[in-house]
Amino acid sequence: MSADDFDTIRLIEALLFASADALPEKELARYCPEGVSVKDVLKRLETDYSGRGVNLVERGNSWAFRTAADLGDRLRIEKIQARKLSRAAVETLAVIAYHQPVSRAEIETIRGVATARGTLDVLIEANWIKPGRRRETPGRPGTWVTTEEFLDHFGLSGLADLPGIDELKATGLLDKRPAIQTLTEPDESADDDADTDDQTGSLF
Amino acid sequence: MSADDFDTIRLIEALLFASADALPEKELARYCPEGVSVKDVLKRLETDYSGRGVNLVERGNSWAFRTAADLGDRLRIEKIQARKLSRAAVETLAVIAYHQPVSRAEIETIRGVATARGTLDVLIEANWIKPGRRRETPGRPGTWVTTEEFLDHFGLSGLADLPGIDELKATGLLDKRPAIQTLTEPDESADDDADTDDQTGSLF
Amino acid sequence: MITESEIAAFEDPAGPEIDEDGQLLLDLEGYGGPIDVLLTLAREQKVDLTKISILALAEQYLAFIERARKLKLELAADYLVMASWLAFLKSRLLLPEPEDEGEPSAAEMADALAFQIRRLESIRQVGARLFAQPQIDRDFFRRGAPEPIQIDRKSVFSLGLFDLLAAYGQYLARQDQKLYTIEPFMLHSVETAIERLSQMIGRLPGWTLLSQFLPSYDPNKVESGEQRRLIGRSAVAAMFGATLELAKRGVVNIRQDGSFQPIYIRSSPSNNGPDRTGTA
Repeated sequence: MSADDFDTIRLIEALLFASADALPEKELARYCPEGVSVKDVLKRLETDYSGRGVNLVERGNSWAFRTAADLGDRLRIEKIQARKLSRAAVETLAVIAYHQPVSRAEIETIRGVATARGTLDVLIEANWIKPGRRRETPGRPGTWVTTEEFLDHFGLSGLADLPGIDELKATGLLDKRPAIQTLTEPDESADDDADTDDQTGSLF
Repeated sequence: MSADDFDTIRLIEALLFASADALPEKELARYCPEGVSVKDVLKRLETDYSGRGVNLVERGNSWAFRTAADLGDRLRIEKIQARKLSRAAVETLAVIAYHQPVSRAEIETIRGVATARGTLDVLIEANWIKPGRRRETPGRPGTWVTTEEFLDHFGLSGLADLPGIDELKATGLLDKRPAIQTLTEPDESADDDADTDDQTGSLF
Repeated sequence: MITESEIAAFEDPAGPEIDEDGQLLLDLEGYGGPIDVLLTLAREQKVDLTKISILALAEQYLAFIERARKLKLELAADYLVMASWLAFLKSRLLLPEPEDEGEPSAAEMADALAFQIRRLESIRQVGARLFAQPQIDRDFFRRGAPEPIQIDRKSVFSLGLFDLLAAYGQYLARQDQKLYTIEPFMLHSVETAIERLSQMIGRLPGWTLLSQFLPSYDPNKVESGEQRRLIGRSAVAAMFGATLELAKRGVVNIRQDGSFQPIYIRSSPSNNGPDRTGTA
């Protein structure tokens, strides 16, 4: 480790420490001189802080310092009382998080019920979901995806870190097509974007 | 250093990190179990962080983490004033986003109100809009379009990702009208536009 | 794995409940649609969700709907659609399968429904697990005293996507309201009828049918049949009003030979009032 490298490490450490929000990796890369990889710097910081009271954590493609989760109960800091979400909102958020990108019609197929007005509103306002890419299928339906704030809120380093997602994948439950299609046709979309039929409204 | 000691160090490290203000030594002492001296804990933390991008500093018997002073210039400290946009500016931006490319005269027709001086300036300053092509119509009016930074700021991968009118309705964002509207009353929501009623030509 | 208490903590206290007789409480408000009802019923079968008996489930669901009907509870269309679909599925499951390869068999349809139920269950579970995760500002914390450092952010304007969309939504809503203006309607007034009648009456000798005085219809002005009818009626009403007014002033006499008979008017021979007025 050269003095130059350590200088960059200090700078990035300070930047991350100063900010309350996670900082995108590509933003941080701009502070790295020629020949210094931002990934190496972040790995090094991650190691330095592992096991300490404050950790460097990944949030999607962004990074932030956060207090270690195991200390939560003992920190007598003003805690923000989370707003209680309706069952429908929790369920809709789970569908978006685990099945993303997902259209509103698909959310309704999976939940078996029309999305009540205001359910998505609450999630947008909490900054947990945002519009994703439109599907290149007839009607070009819009999709919903989760945000980086969502990952940060639940302490997830990425979507692969969602609790239970591997089990869902393994049991084929991440298929977002109407149920009857899942029996007869292979799921070509895998867990990525799909060309599902958006004219649902039928039960399956 | 016992495991107990290190546990206290972690706890105090997390507290100092998460606290909005510098913490008095005697308050920190309350987190130290019997036999662990707060002074030792703070000394240890001070040493751990010395030379790093973040330092533990004492300010009159209170302690806080601060980014290293020598990095100050490179962190380019500036007071960031989070400016709020006027209602007119937000609406103008929305109109440009949804109707682009759109000329100033068209914006005024769409919003039904003259664009105040400075409204577009603010949006240009924010780097959210830029001049588009001129129209090949008499007067060759200039048009406005949104920028890459606009997409970046709102986390959109393209303009096509903006939710359509039906989707806005579905999320409830369009449902801001009062339940009952008296027919004869003037439109109160249009408090800032005056000359929009010219399409109701009388028959007699 | 997820614990029962986590599920219980996640579930709204107002959610579906089972009473002592093992029957689903008919609190429809508590359910998130028919699949939710089926899921609750399936949980009651107390078996692995991969081994649900769809036939038993269909019967329980139909019984549930029947009870709701007896109690005259209002059922949303979704519930009734599911009921008729399940009744259909039940009859097909009980009958020998017809040899038609064109559409899904009853067994396949049952499997699809079981999949749908399991998928919703899986979402319920991961939803609970998600909210059992440590959460920011509660279990772990960000820097409490962020230092004001400019990280080459291009904009310092605080505006979220939500605000932008809401602004456009408000603008659209305002546009909607503007469409609700009511256009003035072309109707005849008594004043214009008096004027018209006064001008015409002197030029006509003897008794003349009231309807002769009605203004002629201008085909250039009016579009719909409904409008035409309204204008016609307003013309008759205005002309009748004008006649009464002019009779009162002693300008005209009115004659009607019986109820619902044609009304005649003439210029009054004298200004001493009408010599004969009919019933109006």
